[in-house]
Amino acid sequence: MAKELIRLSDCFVQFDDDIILDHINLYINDKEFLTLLGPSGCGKTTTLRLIGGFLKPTSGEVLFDGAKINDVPPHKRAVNTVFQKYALFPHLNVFENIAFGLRIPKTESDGKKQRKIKLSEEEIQRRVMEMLEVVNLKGFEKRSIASLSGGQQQRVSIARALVNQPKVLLLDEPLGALDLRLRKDMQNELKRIQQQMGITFIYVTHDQEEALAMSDTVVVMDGGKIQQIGTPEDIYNEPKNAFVADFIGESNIIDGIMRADGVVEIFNRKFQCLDKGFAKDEPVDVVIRPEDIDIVPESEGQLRGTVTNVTFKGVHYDIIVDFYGFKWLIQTTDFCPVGAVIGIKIDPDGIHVMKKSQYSGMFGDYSSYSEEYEEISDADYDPDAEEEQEEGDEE
Amino acid sequence: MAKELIRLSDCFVQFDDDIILDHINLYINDKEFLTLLGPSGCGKTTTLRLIGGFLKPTSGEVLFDGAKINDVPPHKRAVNTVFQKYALFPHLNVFENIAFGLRIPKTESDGKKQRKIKLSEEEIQRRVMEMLEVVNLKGFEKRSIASLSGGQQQRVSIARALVNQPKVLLLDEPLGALDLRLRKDMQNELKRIQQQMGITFIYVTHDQEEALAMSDTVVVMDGGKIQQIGTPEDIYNEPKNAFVADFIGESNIIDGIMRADGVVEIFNRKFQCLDKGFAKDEPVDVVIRPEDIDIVPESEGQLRGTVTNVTFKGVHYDIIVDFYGFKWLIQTTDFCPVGAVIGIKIDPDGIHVMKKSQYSGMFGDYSSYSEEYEEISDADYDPDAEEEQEEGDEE
Amino acid sequence: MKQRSSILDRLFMGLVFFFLYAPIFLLIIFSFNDSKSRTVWQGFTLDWYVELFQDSAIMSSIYTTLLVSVIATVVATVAGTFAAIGFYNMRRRWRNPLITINNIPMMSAEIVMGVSLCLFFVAAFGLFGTAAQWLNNTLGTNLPTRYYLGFPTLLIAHITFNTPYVVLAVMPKLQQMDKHLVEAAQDLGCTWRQAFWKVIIPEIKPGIVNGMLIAFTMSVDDFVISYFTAGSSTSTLAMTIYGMTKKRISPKINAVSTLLFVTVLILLVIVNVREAHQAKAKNAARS
Amino acid sequence: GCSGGGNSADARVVNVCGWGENIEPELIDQFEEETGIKVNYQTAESNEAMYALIKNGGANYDVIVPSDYMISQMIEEDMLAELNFDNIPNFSLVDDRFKNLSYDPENKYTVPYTWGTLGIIYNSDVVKEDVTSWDIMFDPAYAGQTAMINNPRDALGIALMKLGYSINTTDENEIREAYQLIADAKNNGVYQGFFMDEIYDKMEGGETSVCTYYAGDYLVMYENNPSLRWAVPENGSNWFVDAMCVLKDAEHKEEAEAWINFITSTEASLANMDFIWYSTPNKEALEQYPAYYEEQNGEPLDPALYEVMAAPQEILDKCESYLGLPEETRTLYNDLWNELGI
Amino acid sequence: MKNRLSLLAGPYVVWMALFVVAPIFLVVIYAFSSAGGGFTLDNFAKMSTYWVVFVRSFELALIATFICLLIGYPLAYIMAKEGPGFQRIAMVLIMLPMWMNFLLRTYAWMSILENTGLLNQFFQAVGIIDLGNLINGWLNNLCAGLNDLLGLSLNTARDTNMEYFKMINTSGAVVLGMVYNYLPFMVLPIYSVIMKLDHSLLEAARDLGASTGRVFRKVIFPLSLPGVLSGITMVFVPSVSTFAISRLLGGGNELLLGDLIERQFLGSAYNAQLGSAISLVMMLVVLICMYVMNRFGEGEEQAVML
Ligand SMILES: Nc1ncnc2c1ncn2[C@@H]1O[C@H](COP(=O)(O)OP(=O)(O)OP(=O)(O)O)[C@@H](O)[C@H]1O
Ligand SMILES: Nc1ncnc2c1ncn2[C@@H]1O[C@H](COP(=O)(O)OP(=O)(O)OP(=O)(O)O)[C@@H](O)[C@H]1O
Ligand SMILES: NCCCCNCCCN
Ligand SMILES: [Mg+2]
Ligand SMILES: [Mg+2]
Repeated sequence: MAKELIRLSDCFVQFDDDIILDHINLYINDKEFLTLLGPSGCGKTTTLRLIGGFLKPTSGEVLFDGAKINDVPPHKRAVNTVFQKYALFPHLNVFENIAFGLRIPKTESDGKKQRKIKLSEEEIQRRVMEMLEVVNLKGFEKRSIASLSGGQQQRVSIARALVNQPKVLLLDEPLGALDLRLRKDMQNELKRIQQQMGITFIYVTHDQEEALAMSDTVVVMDGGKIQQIGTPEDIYNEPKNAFVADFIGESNIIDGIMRADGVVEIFNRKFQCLDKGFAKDEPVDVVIRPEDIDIVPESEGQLRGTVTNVTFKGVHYDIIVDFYGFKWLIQTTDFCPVGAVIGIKIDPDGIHVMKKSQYSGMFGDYSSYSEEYEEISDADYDPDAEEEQEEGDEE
Repeated sequence: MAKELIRLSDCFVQFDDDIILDHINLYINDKEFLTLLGPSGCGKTTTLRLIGGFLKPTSGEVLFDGAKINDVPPHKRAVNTVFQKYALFPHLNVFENIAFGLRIPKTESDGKKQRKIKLSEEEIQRRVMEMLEVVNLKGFEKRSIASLSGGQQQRVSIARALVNQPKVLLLDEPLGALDLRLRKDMQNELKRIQQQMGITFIYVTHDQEEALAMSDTVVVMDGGKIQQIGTPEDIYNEPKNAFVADFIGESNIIDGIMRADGVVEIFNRKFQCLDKGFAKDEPVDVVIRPEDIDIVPESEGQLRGTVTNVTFKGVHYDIIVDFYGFKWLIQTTDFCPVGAVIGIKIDPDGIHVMKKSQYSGMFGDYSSYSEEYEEISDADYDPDAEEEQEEGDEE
Repeated sequence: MKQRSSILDRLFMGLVFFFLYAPIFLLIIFSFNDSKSRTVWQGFTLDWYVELFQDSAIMSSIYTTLLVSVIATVVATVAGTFAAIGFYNMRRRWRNPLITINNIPMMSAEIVMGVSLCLFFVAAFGLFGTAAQWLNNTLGTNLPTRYYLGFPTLLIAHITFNTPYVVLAVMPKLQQMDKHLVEAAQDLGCTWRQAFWKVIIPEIKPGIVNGMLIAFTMSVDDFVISYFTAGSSTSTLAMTIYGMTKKRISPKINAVSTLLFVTVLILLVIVNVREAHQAKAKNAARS
Repeated sequence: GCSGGGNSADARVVNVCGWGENIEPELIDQFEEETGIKVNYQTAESNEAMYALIKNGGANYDVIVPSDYMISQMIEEDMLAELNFDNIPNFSLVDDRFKNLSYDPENKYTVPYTWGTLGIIYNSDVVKEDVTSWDIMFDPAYAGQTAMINNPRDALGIALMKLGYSINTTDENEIREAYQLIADAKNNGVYQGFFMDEIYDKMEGGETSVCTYYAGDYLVMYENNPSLRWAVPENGSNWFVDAMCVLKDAEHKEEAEAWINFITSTEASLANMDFIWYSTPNKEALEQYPAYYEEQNGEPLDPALYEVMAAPQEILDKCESYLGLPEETRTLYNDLWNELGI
Repeated sequence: MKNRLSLLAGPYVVWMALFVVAPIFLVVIYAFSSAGGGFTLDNFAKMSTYWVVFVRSFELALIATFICLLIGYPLAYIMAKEGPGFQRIAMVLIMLPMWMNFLLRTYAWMSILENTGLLNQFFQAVGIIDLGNLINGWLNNLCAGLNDLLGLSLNTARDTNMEYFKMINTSGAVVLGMVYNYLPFMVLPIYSVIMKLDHSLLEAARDLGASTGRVFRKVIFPLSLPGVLSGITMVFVPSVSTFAISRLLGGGNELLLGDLIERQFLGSAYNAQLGSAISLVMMLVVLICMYVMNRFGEGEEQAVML
């Protein structure tokens, strides 16, 4: 796993006047499952196209096994792609779609001679049938593409890429068109195939659950820039900035002040945390995951609030609690009625303190544009007023 | 809420020789948020089309406010639709799309006279701008449809329907094309709009989380038949059959035998449960939710198994545990390494016993076609062999 | 198709366009030739243009050509658009044979079409004549008993061979159209008639415009079918030219072509400039 | 109903079908002015084409101007109307030579329009020899330079004359022999093509050097290319008359007769003759023409040209006119003509 | 609703019945009638005589169609690669020549191709004719030498005194006329199909290792087949049946089917029955050709134009 296979070095892409990729640096190890995650239009597909060879960076280098491949055309790269909208050949049947790459004679330079290698018809037959089995489409080989469902087309598209035994498979939102259930099935399937065949996967998605569930490494992108690179656990548990925190999971992002190492002040209350190394009294973003908040009886809580909304989500309830005009999302398996006054407790490892960034203040609610969001950003938080009110309550 | 608004009475729909809807009976109350939930092709859209008036039932009646409306054309029904793929008019800009319905003169028969009512341009302007605000698209009115992102198109589509102040809004997988984050935002938004405007929503989705989160009533369909109608909690906690149980959440569905009221036998072990009224020794389906299973030290467990797979899912881990050759899915926030031998405990209220149905044996795994699924259905469970093994273990 | 074309590609394209346009430029140049010769340049003159406007035969055939082309194009566009929508909404069982029949005028040679229409008109006129005779005799009416090929038959023929092209241009646009748009319109309160005008027509407009353009071109260009259906007292420009090609073509005809060509060119430039403007405006609005 | 273009009852019209370059256009205007009758003037390519057009029902001509042999065929097929000569007083001006000819022995149907001879036209720049016989039309020496006339009667007629047979023969063998003569020449590449009126341009431009065409037309070409020469072969040629007739079901018979009368007048005949160079059957006009020419053009008419136009009797005596052929011979002509193209 | 909209086709269906089906039916009746009006098969019996004309027409039309494809496909392909500015006018640019009546355009070719025409004038001026004479002379000498040496009988009588190249009144000129006049009908449908190709398919093919040539052969070309097929139809059909082109550029030396038919109806050998029979046979042969071709290309109802 440790061997570096692909490197994007300071890659910069510009169309007309728009900067699409802004000095991307990224390396991908052999046999790694790496996911590019980010909102629509952030440059994920563009990054893939750089690696696939469909696009040359305006500046910067694309390296493969240490060699610069900026100018190597797509058909000479040991990389195959599963396209965002499948891009299956409508004039070929399932078998011929998968066999497409195999039927192309490969030039192999052994020693000084260049030889054209053509696979025998039996070999092609064998490998296609094998792939059909891998993607669970045995018996579909004669079917026309138009007669397949979305999920089946998806699998043909994957088989068509895999059958060439590429070193790297690029997958551009391969599951985007599938329904939830099929998507989950295919996630397991892809993961299994990747491990079984030992191929490097570079996977694009805007679905954070998918990214977390499948990847060895997640690259979070926004606005053409890499926001964070790390393991799923890293990314989820230690988001680098408010954008990552918010994009990766539903988060409560609150303004805080670092009073000392391990002590952050929110709403004038001091909370224990594990973060260190901030300047004293530095204003910070505090990220608290909805599931890290425990609901306790009013009297035992570190903070006290009112339940304003409860939504049943199957596994858990989404509860929105109002603290002094700020709405927090709490996820719990216990039911609380609307209007109940509750206390909350947050363990030190549930509090993530991060430096203020360009994203500060942009997120922090489960809804990025709902009226409630408006409400929150409008509410002018006045600590003194809060304090008065709290004191009043304590009386 | 209690007033009945729409009723489908014994509706039967057949295309050529295919039965698409099989004697559907369903009533929808005023101001209700009702969701049709089911896998692709189960007849959800067809049901909506019956209500919208785009389709007449082969037999059966569609009633609105108690009056039969089988033959009322779509443009005369107080119902508007948000189409599965938006169906926005590409030749009109955002404003004109939303204004489309308002610009159509309505004939109003007051007394004996028929009058054509045309809204004034100011009125149209006012109402469209109002709607644009509701769906958060102020400033987009001059934009062409093609230049909008999926989520924005979605919102235009909703605004276009809502601006006509319909009594009932039909929404056909309105969020299907959106990314997860936007989908969640829009869910809240839609719910808010529904409550704010007091409109009956009939909502189609194949996303069970969405159905549970948003609805007053969920209708689970499969194969043109209604499988269960109920509140989200009912459906989730008391699924009527294995299909519903599996479709509504990831479930472990296991064969069991009812030994007595409140006692079910699984893998030759007796478990406490809350279900009653089955015949003694009746074979039943036992549904256990992955999140209802607690992992305990090996020695304390009711059953003992080996961890074969762990996936990080953000909020929780998906852990697959092998019990005597059967794989169960367990969702927990605690990490267990692969290979660990663990015990499990299930509370009586986590065990759902249900009658065997046509679906028995069809589900019961997180994957409906993966190899692991194959494995499970292939594994020929032999209770005696198990017993021997267990006894051996106990020695 | 975003790959840029190479110089070789451009060269090839240039050559083919030269091939297409060279004869036309030749015609234009020789419309200013101070002699009847088609091959020897003998100085510049505008005489042919002057003579052109004095030649009543040519002027009237231009008039006939434009008249028949415009009417046939309008009728064919309307009929073809309606027909395409009708076909599109038909069951496959009906649609397929009808589309096959629609293709007959294109699949069968012009001359066969001209001939068959000619035979048909003459036969029909025979029937009309007999019927009129009978009516005149029994009812004392004074209906004409002889009918001849002429402008009406020419028009019918043009409509007949134009409409299939419109159908063919409109059909794909219908197939590309989101089927739910009509339902959406109805859902928003449109009767199907309103939905038709407010949604279907604007949606397939590019196809209609294309079909119209082709129809008009075909009408202006047609000679063979007109030749068989116009009769002896009506003459399109093509027929007049054919009459002349059998003797010598007067440079007056070159002058006609030049005027036509320049008109189209100007129209083209205007449309193009306008579209480019619109595209620019659109882009500006987007960013 | 579908009535023909523009012939509503009130407007007086006459539909005339003539030959290409075979009328002085001003005469049309003059007639329209004088009578208020609108003239629709169309042209046909050949007798056969005109016949087909009428047969097809695709034409609604009133006046047509077929040649002798075609007239007899049309009379035989009852396609022509008997004229009311009361409406055509100018018929009296027609030279008696051109009355009661074989195609219309009682002169009930026709008024002659022009007459002339068939002859060889050649370019003296290319053809240095003196042309005196039909042989040149089959001479490989001028391969690729020679054009054959594109209608069966004239083409086979040329071959028959070259072979020394009668142009009115009904002997199948003779006709086949004539056909073979043309076919062989064609296969040997003697002909660059088969042309009717296209030949004007080709001869004038030097594209073609040898062809057979009509006397009046030669003069038109000569006007544009003085290198051209005319020859009526010594062993004889065809002498033709084109005559105006009215179709049986003509809608405007009276207008038609007015037109015929007008055209036959001496003034019209003179003007027409000066324009188309075909000689007129109007005795007075024919005699007056040289003077008229001098008056119009300010120079005397070359008597040689006048002879081409109005061939003197000794030449006409050597010539034969086409007679109507029996049905089966006509069929043979058509079949052979089709075959020639193959 | 669906059925109601289908009624819109009603008027046109009636129109087609009257002016497409009925006339064709009449042709069929004529084809089986004698001049007198009775039923006969004679007209078809004569067909064997005209076999040569059929073969010649189909041959020339095939050649013309093939050349159109050879020129039209690359042209359409290159045009499709051009920028959007060009694409806006591409269609009109191709159609514009058709606004000059096709007789005129053909006539212009006459001026170009004649023995004394512009091309020969040009050749003369540049000395190409002399060069041709020179080469012919060499060839004659060479052949004569070879004949002497090896006892062959090669042609030694090449014209060394040419004053012009013979271009007009040949089959070549007729084919040129067909190509010139019908090329737009080949380009338009191919162009519109290529324009609609999904670009991601081309990327997919390259991604799977296909070189530019292979992408074209395996993806672009097969996918543009519907356009090619309608292009072939739209060039082949009028080529087979043209009569004006063969007359103007071919000199009427070798009849084509169109000439033959025209002769029977409006030409020098009036015989409407025979003309109908020839038309009918021609139409059937063409339809069979097109049907076979469409089967072969699986084009089905894919007739495309724009
Ligand atoms: N050819 C192009 N010309 C101009 N802009 C482009 C081009 N291709 C992409 N872009 C722009 O680049 C940005 C990044 O596009 P990209 O396709 O990489 O996004 P993405 O992350 O894949 O989004 P999605 O999730 O919607 O697929 C977008 O704003 C897009 O509009
Ligand atoms: N016009 C039709 N003719 C024949 N079958 C049809 C027609 N419309 C729908 N069906 C069939 O009816 C069944 C139900 O279709 P419906 O569109 O209601 O499914 P759905 O539940 O909305 O599925 P999805 O989630 O994919 O939208 C499908 O099997 C479909 O193929
Ligand atoms: N310019 C054409 C004149 C036609 C004269 N008709 C001659 C007919 C001879 N058969
Ligand atoms: Mg993308
Ligand atoms: Mg649906």
